[in-house]
Amino acid sequence: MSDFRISRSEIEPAEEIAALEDAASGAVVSFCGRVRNHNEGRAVTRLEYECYEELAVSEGERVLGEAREKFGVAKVRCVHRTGDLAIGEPAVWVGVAAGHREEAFSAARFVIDEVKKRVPIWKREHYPDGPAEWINAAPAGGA
Amino acid sequence: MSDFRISRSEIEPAEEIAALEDAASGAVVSFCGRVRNHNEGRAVTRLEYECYEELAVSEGERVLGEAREKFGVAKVRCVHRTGDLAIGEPAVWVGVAAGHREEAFSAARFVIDEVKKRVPIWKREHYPDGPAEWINAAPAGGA
Amino acid sequence: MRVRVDYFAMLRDRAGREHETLETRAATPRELYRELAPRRDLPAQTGLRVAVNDEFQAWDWRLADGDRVVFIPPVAGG
Amino acid sequence: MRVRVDYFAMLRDRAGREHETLETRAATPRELYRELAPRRDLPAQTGLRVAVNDEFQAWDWRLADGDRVVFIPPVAGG
Repeated sequence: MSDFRISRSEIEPAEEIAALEDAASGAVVSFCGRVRNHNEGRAVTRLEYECYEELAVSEGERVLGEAREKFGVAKVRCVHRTGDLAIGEPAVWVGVAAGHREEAFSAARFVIDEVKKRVPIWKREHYPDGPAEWINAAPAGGA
Repeated sequence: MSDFRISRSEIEPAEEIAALEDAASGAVVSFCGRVRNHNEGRAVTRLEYECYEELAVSEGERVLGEAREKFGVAKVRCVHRTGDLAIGEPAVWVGVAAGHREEAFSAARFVIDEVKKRVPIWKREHYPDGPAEWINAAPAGGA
Repeated sequence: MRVRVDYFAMLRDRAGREHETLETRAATPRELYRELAPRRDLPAQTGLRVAVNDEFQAWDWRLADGDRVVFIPPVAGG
Repeated sequence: MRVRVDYFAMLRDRAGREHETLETRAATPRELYRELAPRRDLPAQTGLRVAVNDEFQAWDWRLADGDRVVFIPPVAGG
Protein backbone atom coordinates (compact mmCIF):
# COMPACT_ATOMS: atom_id res chain seq x y z
CA MET A 1 0.00 0.00 0.00
CA SER A 2 1.11 3.51 -0.78
CA ASP A 3 2.50 5.62 2.07
CA PHE A 4 0.34 8.55 0.96
CA ARG A 5 -3.34 7.79 0.91
CA ILE A 6 -6.63 9.50 0.30
CA SER A 7 -9.36 8.11 2.55
CA ARG A 8 -13.09 8.42 2.13
CA SER A 9 -13.73 6.91 5.56
CA GLU A 10 -12.71 8.20 8.98
CA ILE A 11 -8.96 8.25 9.69
CA GLU A 12 -8.03 6.03 12.65
CA PRO A 13 -4.82 7.44 14.19
CA ALA A 14 -4.29 4.24 16.20
CA GLU A 15 -4.19 2.10 13.06
CA GLU A 16 -1.95 4.56 11.26
CA ILE A 17 0.51 4.62 14.16
CA ALA A 18 0.64 0.81 14.18
CA ALA A 19 1.87 0.86 10.58
CA LEU A 20 4.96 2.80 11.68
CA GLU A 21 6.38 -0.09 13.76
CA ASP A 22 10.16 -0.25 13.36
CA ALA A 23 12.52 -1.70 15.96
CA ALA A 24 15.37 0.55 14.84
CA SER A 25 13.37 3.75 15.34
CA GLY A 26 13.42 5.34 18.77
CA ALA A 27 11.17 8.27 17.93
CA VAL A 28 7.69 8.48 16.50
CA VAL A 29 6.06 11.85 15.86
CA SER A 30 2.54 12.17 14.60
CA PHE A 31 0.45 15.13 13.57
CA CYS A 32 -3.28 15.11 13.24
CA GLY A 33 -5.25 18.00 11.80
CA ARG A 34 -8.88 17.96 12.91
CA VAL A 35 -11.97 19.91 12.02
CA ARG A 36 -12.33 22.80 14.44
CA ASN A 37 -15.62 24.28 15.54
CA HIS A 38 -14.41 27.71 14.43
CA ASN A 39 -12.06 29.35 11.93
CA GLU A 40 -10.92 32.94 12.02
CA GLY A 41 -13.55 33.83 14.56
CA ARG A 42 -16.47 32.25 12.69
CA ALA A 43 -18.42 29.20 13.87
CA VAL A 44 -18.02 26.17 11.59
CA THR A 45 -20.55 23.33 11.51
CA ARG A 46 -18.79 20.90 9.16
CA LEU A 47 -16.21 20.66 6.41
CA GLU A 48 -16.10 19.12 2.98
CA TYR A 49 -12.83 18.03 1.40
CA GLU A 50 -12.41 17.31 -2.25
CA CYS A 51 -9.30 16.16 -4.07
CA TYR A 52 -7.87 15.51 -7.50
CA GLU A 53 -6.85 12.04 -6.51
CA GLU A 54 -4.38 10.95 -9.20
CA LEU A 55 -2.26 14.06 -8.78
CA ALA A 56 -2.81 14.26 -5.01
CA VAL A 57 -1.33 10.80 -4.56
CA SER A 58 1.66 11.34 -6.84
CA GLU A 59 2.42 14.77 -5.33
CA GLY A 60 1.87 13.39 -1.81
CA GLU A 61 4.33 10.56 -2.50
CA ARG A 62 6.81 13.13 -3.78
CA VAL A 63 6.53 15.05 -0.50
CA LEU A 64 7.13 11.86 1.52
CA GLY A 65 10.13 10.98 -0.63
CA GLU A 66 11.61 14.42 -0.06
CA ALA A 67 11.10 14.03 3.69
CA ARG A 68 12.90 10.66 3.71
CA GLU A 69 15.77 12.07 1.68
CA LYS A 70 16.10 15.35 3.53
CA PHE A 71 15.84 14.06 7.10
CA GLY A 72 16.98 10.44 6.72
CA VAL A 73 13.92 9.11 8.52
CA ALA A 74 12.97 5.44 8.41
CA LYS A 75 9.23 5.68 7.77
CA VAL A 76 6.86 8.47 6.79
CA ARG A 77 3.17 8.10 6.13
CA CYS A 78 0.32 10.47 5.42
CA VAL A 79 -3.38 10.04 4.91
CA HIS A 80 -5.81 12.77 3.93
CA ARG A 81 -9.54 12.55 4.28
CA THR A 82 -12.09 13.53 1.63
CA GLY A 83 -15.85 13.91 1.78
CA ASP A 84 -18.00 15.32 4.57
CA LEU A 85 -16.37 15.76 7.98
CA ALA A 86 -17.96 16.59 11.30
CA ILE A 87 -16.35 18.74 14.01
CA GLY A 88 -13.45 16.90 15.66
CA GLU A 89 -12.92 14.38 12.87
CA PRO A 90 -9.34 13.98 11.62
CA ALA A 91 -8.82 15.61 8.23
CA VAL A 92 -5.16 14.74 7.82
CA TRP A 93 -2.69 12.54 9.64
CA VAL A 94 1.11 12.46 9.32
CA GLY A 95 3.39 9.97 11.07
CA VAL A 96 7.17 9.63 11.11
CA ALA A 97 9.41 6.97 12.65
CA ALA A 98 13.07 7.88 12.98
CA GLY A 99 16.16 7.14 14.99
CA HIS A 100 15.95 10.33 17.03
CA ARG A 101 13.36 12.95 17.85
CA GLU A 102 15.12 15.84 16.09
CA GLU A 103 14.58 14.43 12.59
CA ALA A 104 11.20 12.92 13.46
CA PHE A 105 9.82 16.34 14.46
CA SER A 106 11.42 18.08 11.47
CA ALA A 107 10.14 15.55 8.96
CA ALA A 108 6.58 15.58 10.33
CA ARG A 109 6.52 19.36 10.21
CA PHE A 110 7.93 19.37 6.68
CA VAL A 111 5.32 16.89 5.43
CA ILE A 112 2.28 18.71 6.76
CA ASP A 113 3.58 22.09 5.55
CA GLU A 114 4.28 20.79 2.03
CA VAL A 115 1.05 18.79 1.79
CA LYS A 116 -0.92 21.92 2.64
CA LYS A 117 1.02 23.93 0.06
CA ARG A 118 1.27 21.48 -2.83
CA VAL A 119 -1.23 18.64 -2.80
CA PRO A 120 -4.42 19.33 -4.78
CA ILE A 121 -7.01 19.09 -2.03
CA TRP A 122 -9.63 21.72 -1.34
CA LYS A 123 -11.92 22.39 1.56
CA ARG A 124 -15.30 24.00 1.84
CA GLU A 125 -16.47 25.26 5.22
CA HIS A 126 -20.11 25.20 6.24
CA TYR A 127 -21.44 27.83 8.65
CA PRO A 128 -24.57 28.11 10.79
CA ASP A 129 -25.10 31.61 9.40
CA GLY A 130 -24.43 31.72 5.68
CA PRO A 131 -23.50 29.85 2.52
CA ALA A 132 -20.58 27.40 2.44
CA GLU A 133 -17.26 28.74 1.16
CA TRP A 134 -14.19 27.25 -0.49
CA ILE A 135 -11.36 28.19 1.84
CA ASN A 136 -8.31 30.01 0.57
CA ALA A 137 -9.62 29.29 -2.91
CA ALA A 138 -9.87 32.82 -4.23
CA PRO A 139 -6.87 33.20 -6.54
CA ALA A 140 -4.96 36.45 -6.07
CA GLY A 141 -6.48 38.97 -8.45
CA GLY A 142 -9.29 36.56 -9.23
CA ALA A 143 -12.71 37.65 -10.37
CA MET B 1 -6.10 12.57 36.91
CA SER B 2 -2.81 14.37 36.58
CA ASP B 3 -1.62 15.33 33.09
CA PHE B 4 1.84 14.01 33.88
CA ARG B 5 1.85 10.37 34.86
CA ILE B 6 4.30 7.62 35.69
CA SER B 7 3.10 4.27 34.40
CA ARG B 8 4.26 0.82 35.45
CA SER B 9 2.27 -0.84 32.66
CA GLU B 10 2.61 -0.45 28.91
CA ILE B 11 1.76 2.96 27.48
CA GLU B 12 -1.12 2.83 24.99
CA PRO B 13 -0.73 5.76 22.58
CA ALA B 14 -4.30 5.28 21.31
CA GLU B 15 -5.76 5.78 24.80
CA GLU B 16 -3.51 8.74 25.48
CA ILE B 17 -4.52 10.43 22.23
CA ALA B 18 -8.20 9.94 23.07
CA ALA B 19 -7.71 11.99 26.25
CA LEU B 20 -6.72 15.00 24.14
CA GLU B 21 -10.16 15.41 22.56
CA ASP B 22 -11.02 19.09 22.25
CA ALA B 23 -13.38 20.53 19.67
CA ALA B 24 -11.59 23.88 19.64
CA SER B 25 -8.20 22.34 18.81
CA GLY B 26 -7.38 21.85 15.17
CA ALA B 27 -3.93 20.35 15.71
CA VAL B 28 -2.74 17.37 17.70
CA VAL B 29 0.95 16.50 17.84
CA SER B 30 2.22 13.45 19.65
CA PHE B 31 5.69 12.18 20.33
CA CYS B 32 6.48 8.65 21.39
CA GLY B 33 9.95 7.56 22.45
CA ARG B 34 10.41 3.81 22.13
CA VAL B 35 13.12 1.36 23.13
CA ARG B 36 15.50 0.92 20.21
CA ASN B 37 17.38 -2.27 19.47
CA HIS B 38 20.64 -0.33 19.47
CA ASN B 39 22.22 2.76 21.01
CA GLU B 40 25.43 4.41 19.86
CA GLY B 41 26.32 1.40 17.73
CA ARG B 42 25.75 -1.18 20.46
CA ALA B 43 23.00 -3.81 20.45
CA VAL B 44 20.46 -3.37 23.26
CA THR B 45 18.27 -6.21 24.51
CA ARG B 46 16.04 -4.35 26.95
CA LEU B 47 15.81 -1.26 29.13
CA GLU B 48 14.97 -0.57 32.72
CA TYR B 49 13.55 2.76 33.84
CA GLU B 50 13.49 3.94 37.41
CA CYS B 51 12.10 7.17 38.81
CA TYR B 52 11.84 9.25 41.94
CA GLU B 53 8.10 9.44 41.61
CA GLU B 54 7.08 12.28 43.95
CA LEU B 55 9.55 14.71 42.38
CA ALA B 56 9.12 13.31 38.86
CA VAL B 57 5.40 14.07 38.96
CA SER B 58 5.77 17.56 40.41
CA GLU B 59 8.60 18.47 38.02
CA GLY B 60 6.71 16.89 35.11
CA GLU B 61 3.63 18.97 35.93
CA ARG B 62 5.83 22.05 36.08
CA VAL B 63 7.09 21.32 32.55
CA LEU B 64 3.53 20.90 31.26
CA GLY B 65 2.48 24.14 32.93
CA GLU B 66 5.37 25.97 31.28
CA ALA B 67 4.37 24.54 27.90
CA ARG B 68 0.76 25.73 28.33
CA GLU B 69 1.94 29.19 29.37
CA LYS B 70 4.67 29.58 26.77
CA PHE B 71 2.77 28.27 23.72
CA GLY B 72 -0.85 28.89 24.72
CA VAL B 73 -1.86 25.33 23.92
CA ALA B 74 -5.16 23.86 25.08
CA LYS B 75 -4.05 20.46 26.35
CA VAL B 76 -0.70 18.86 27.11
CA ARG B 77 -0.18 15.40 28.54
CA CYS B 78 2.83 13.24 29.22
CA VAL B 79 3.26 9.73 30.52
CA HIS B 80 6.58 8.07 31.30
CA ARG B 81 7.04 4.38 31.75
CA THR B 82 9.02 2.71 34.55
CA GLY B 83 10.16 -0.88 35.06
CA ASP B 84 11.41 -3.38 32.47
CA LEU B 85 10.82 -2.55 28.82
CA ALA B 86 11.30 -4.72 25.75
CA ILE B 87 12.50 -3.48 22.36
CA GLY B 88 9.82 -1.38 20.65
CA GLU B 89 7.84 -0.60 23.80
CA PRO B 90 6.96 3.05 24.37
CA ALA B 91 9.08 4.61 27.11
CA VAL B 92 7.58 8.08 27.00
CA TRP B 93 4.61 9.67 25.29
CA VAL B 94 3.81 13.38 24.89
CA GLY B 95 0.64 14.77 23.35
CA VAL B 96 -0.49 18.32 22.66
CA ALA B 97 -3.78 19.69 21.36
CA ALA B 98 -3.72 23.27 20.13
CA GLY B 99 -5.45 25.65 17.79
CA HIS B 100 -2.76 25.45 15.15
CA ARG B 101 0.14 23.19 14.25
CA GLU B 102 2.87 25.76 14.90
CA GLU B 103 2.33 25.84 18.65
CA ALA B 104 1.39 22.15 18.85
CA PHE B 105 4.75 21.12 17.37
CA SER B 106 6.68 23.65 19.47
CA ALA B 107 5.01 22.61 22.72
CA ALA B 108 5.50 18.87 22.10
CA ARG B 109 9.17 19.43 21.33
CA PHE B 110 9.56 21.62 24.43
CA VAL B 111 7.96 19.03 26.71
CA ILE B 112 10.05 16.07 25.61
CA ASP B 113 13.27 18.13 25.72
CA GLU B 114 12.55 19.44 29.22
CA VAL B 115 11.35 16.10 30.57
CA LYS B 116 14.59 14.48 29.42
CA LYS B 117 16.62 17.26 31.03
CA ARG B 118 14.77 17.82 34.29
CA VAL B 119 12.55 14.99 35.41
CA PRO B 120 14.24 12.51 37.77
CA ILE B 121 14.03 9.33 35.70
CA TRP B 122 16.95 7.06 34.96
CA LYS B 123 17.50 4.29 32.50
CA ARG B 124 19.71 1.24 32.51
CA GLU B 125 20.48 -0.49 29.24
CA HIS B 126 21.00 -4.24 29.02
CA TYR B 127 23.32 -5.67 26.35
CA PRO B 128 23.79 -9.13 24.88
CA ASP B 129 27.53 -8.75 25.46
CA GLY B 130 28.26 -7.19 28.83
CA PRO B 131 26.90 -5.84 32.11
CA ALA B 132 23.94 -3.43 32.17
CA GLU B 133 24.78 0.26 32.43
CA TRP B 134 23.04 3.38 33.73
CA ILE B 135 22.90 5.68 30.74
CA ASN B 136 24.28 9.19 30.94
CA ALA B 137 24.56 8.65 34.66
CA ALA B 138 28.26 9.33 35.10
CA PRO B 139 28.38 12.81 36.59
CA ALA B 140 30.95 15.10 34.96
CA GLY B 141 34.16 14.76 36.95
CA GLY B 142 32.66 11.80 38.82
CA ALA B 143 34.76 8.99 40.28
CA MET C 1 -7.73 18.47 -31.37
CA ARG C 2 -9.93 17.05 -28.61
CA VAL C 3 -9.08 17.54 -24.94
CA ARG C 4 -10.85 16.68 -21.75
CA VAL C 5 -11.04 19.31 -19.00
CA ASP C 6 -11.83 18.47 -15.37
CA TYR C 7 -13.02 21.05 -12.88
CA PHE C 8 -12.54 20.86 -9.12
CA ALA C 9 -13.77 22.81 -6.12
CA MET C 10 -14.63 26.47 -6.80
CA LEU C 11 -13.86 26.07 -10.52
CA ARG C 12 -16.42 23.27 -10.73
CA ASP C 13 -18.98 25.51 -9.02
CA ARG C 14 -18.19 28.30 -11.49
CA ALA C 15 -18.23 26.05 -14.55
CA GLY C 16 -21.34 24.25 -13.39
CA ARG C 17 -19.87 20.89 -14.45
CA GLU C 18 -17.28 18.33 -13.37
CA HIS C 19 -15.69 17.85 -16.77
CA GLU C 20 -16.17 18.34 -20.46
CA THR C 21 -14.57 17.13 -23.66
CA LEU C 22 -14.08 19.75 -26.34
CA GLU C 23 -12.59 20.51 -29.72
CA THR C 24 -10.04 23.27 -29.43
CA ARG C 25 -7.30 25.00 -31.40
CA ALA C 26 -5.56 26.04 -28.17
CA ALA C 27 -1.90 24.95 -28.32
CA THR C 28 -1.18 25.41 -24.58
CA PRO C 29 -3.07 25.30 -21.26
CA ARG C 30 -2.79 29.10 -21.18
CA GLU C 31 -4.62 29.43 -24.49
CA LEU C 32 -7.15 26.82 -23.44
CA TYR C 33 -7.89 28.69 -20.22
CA ARG C 34 -8.26 31.96 -22.11
CA GLU C 35 -10.74 30.24 -24.42
CA LEU C 36 -12.79 28.69 -21.61
CA ALA C 37 -12.73 31.47 -19.01
CA PRO C 38 -15.55 33.63 -20.45
CA ARG C 39 -17.64 30.63 -21.47
CA ARG C 40 -17.36 28.94 -18.06
CA ASP C 41 -17.23 32.02 -15.85
CA LEU C 42 -13.72 31.12 -14.61
CA PRO C 43 -11.71 33.65 -12.58
CA ALA C 44 -8.44 35.24 -13.73
CA GLN C 45 -5.69 32.70 -14.24
CA THR C 46 -3.36 34.26 -11.62
CA GLY C 47 -2.79 31.93 -8.69
CA LEU C 48 -3.99 28.85 -10.54
CA ARG C 49 -1.78 25.94 -11.60
CA VAL C 50 -2.39 23.41 -14.33
CA ALA C 51 -1.94 19.67 -14.70
CA VAL C 52 -1.82 17.77 -17.97
CA ASN C 53 -2.34 14.03 -17.82
CA ASP C 54 -2.08 14.08 -14.03
CA GLU C 55 1.25 15.91 -13.80
CA PHE C 56 1.82 19.58 -13.00
CA GLN C 57 2.94 21.39 -16.15
CA ALA C 58 3.89 24.91 -17.22
CA TRP C 59 1.15 27.09 -18.69
CA ASP C 60 3.04 26.99 -22.00
CA TRP C 61 3.22 23.20 -22.15
CA ARG C 62 2.33 21.86 -25.63
CA LEU C 63 -1.07 20.19 -25.60
CA ALA C 64 -1.67 17.01 -27.60
CA ASP C 65 -4.83 15.35 -28.86
CA GLY C 66 -6.53 13.34 -26.11
CA ASP C 67 -4.87 15.20 -23.21
CA ARG C 68 -6.60 15.55 -19.88
CA VAL C 69 -6.25 19.08 -18.57
CA VAL C 70 -7.04 20.14 -15.00
CA PHE C 71 -6.94 23.74 -13.80
CA ILE C 72 -5.96 23.81 -10.14
CA PRO C 73 -7.23 26.50 -7.79
CA PRO C 74 -5.11 27.33 -4.71
CA VAL C 75 -5.01 24.19 -2.60
CA ALA C 76 -6.25 24.05 0.98
CA GLY C 77 -5.60 20.62 2.43
CA GLY C 78 -5.00 19.90 6.10
CA MET D 1 19.30 15.61 63.84
CA ARG D 2 17.88 12.62 62.02
CA VAL D 3 17.44 12.63 58.23
CA ARG D 4 16.36 10.03 55.77
CA VAL D 5 18.39 9.60 52.58
CA ASP D 6 17.04 7.84 49.49
CA TYR D 7 19.29 6.50 46.74
CA PHE D 8 18.25 6.02 43.12
CA ALA D 9 19.80 4.43 40.05
CA MET D 10 23.62 4.38 40.02
CA LEU D 11 23.79 5.92 43.49
CA ARG D 12 21.69 3.08 44.86
CA ASP D 13 24.02 0.58 43.21
CA ARG D 14 27.03 2.36 44.74
CA ALA D 15 25.50 2.69 48.19
CA GLY D 16 24.17 -0.84 48.15
CA ARG D 17 20.86 0.30 49.65
CA GLU D 18 17.66 2.10 48.71
CA HIS D 19 17.55 4.38 51.72
CA GLU D 20 18.82 4.89 55.22
CA THR D 21 17.97 7.00 58.21
CA LEU D 22 20.89 8.53 60.03
CA GLU D 23 21.97 10.89 62.81
CA THR D 24 24.03 13.71 61.37
CA ARG D 25 25.48 17.08 62.27
CA ALA D 26 25.50 18.14 58.60
CA ALA D 27 23.73 21.50 58.24
CA THR D 28 23.27 21.34 54.48
CA PRO D 29 22.90 18.72 51.71
CA ARG D 30 26.48 19.57 50.68
CA GLU D 31 27.82 18.67 54.11
CA LEU D 32 25.66 15.58 54.25
CA TYR D 33 26.95 14.39 50.88
CA ARG D 34 30.54 15.01 51.98
CA GLU D 35 29.88 12.93 55.06
CA LEU D 36 28.25 10.05 53.18
CA ALA D 37 30.40 9.90 50.03
CA PRO D 38 33.34 7.93 51.46
CA ARG D 39 31.10 5.66 53.54
CA ARG D 40 28.73 4.84 50.65
CA ASP D 41 31.24 4.91 47.80
CA LEU D 42 29.43 7.85 46.15
CA PRO D 43 31.02 9.70 43.21
CA ALA D 44 32.11 13.36 43.28
CA GLN D 45 29.17 15.71 43.83
CA THR D 46 29.69 17.55 40.52
CA GLY D 47 26.77 17.01 38.16
CA LEU D 48 24.42 15.83 40.89
CA ARG D 49 21.38 17.72 42.15
CA VAL D 50 19.62 17.39 45.46
CA ALA D 51 16.01 17.32 46.59
CA VAL D 52 14.80 17.94 50.13
CA ASN D 53 11.27 16.82 50.98
CA ASP D 54 10.54 16.15 47.31
CA GLU D 55 11.56 19.57 46.01
CA PHE D 56 14.78 20.51 44.26
CA GLN D 57 16.92 22.64 46.60
CA ALA D 58 20.29 24.35 46.57
CA TRP D 59 23.24 22.42 48.00
CA ASP D 60 23.40 25.03 50.79
CA TRP D 61 19.76 24.64 51.80
CA ARG D 62 19.35 24.41 55.57
CA LEU D 63 18.45 20.89 56.65
CA ALA D 64 15.94 20.28 59.41
CA ASP D 65 15.22 17.30 61.62
CA GLY D 66 13.11 14.70 59.84
CA ASP D 67 13.99 15.86 56.32
CA ARG D 68 14.03 13.45 53.42
CA VAL D 69 17.10 14.03 51.27
CA VAL D 70 17.58 12.58 47.77
CA PHE D 71 20.76 12.98 45.77
CA ILE D 72 19.91 13.03 42.11
CA PRO D 73 22.30 11.69 39.48
CA PRO D 74 22.05 13.12 35.94
CA VAL D 75 18.61 12.20 34.65
CA ALA D 76 18.05 10.12 31.54
CA GLY D 77 14.36 9.81 30.85
CA GLY D 78 12.85 9.43 27.40
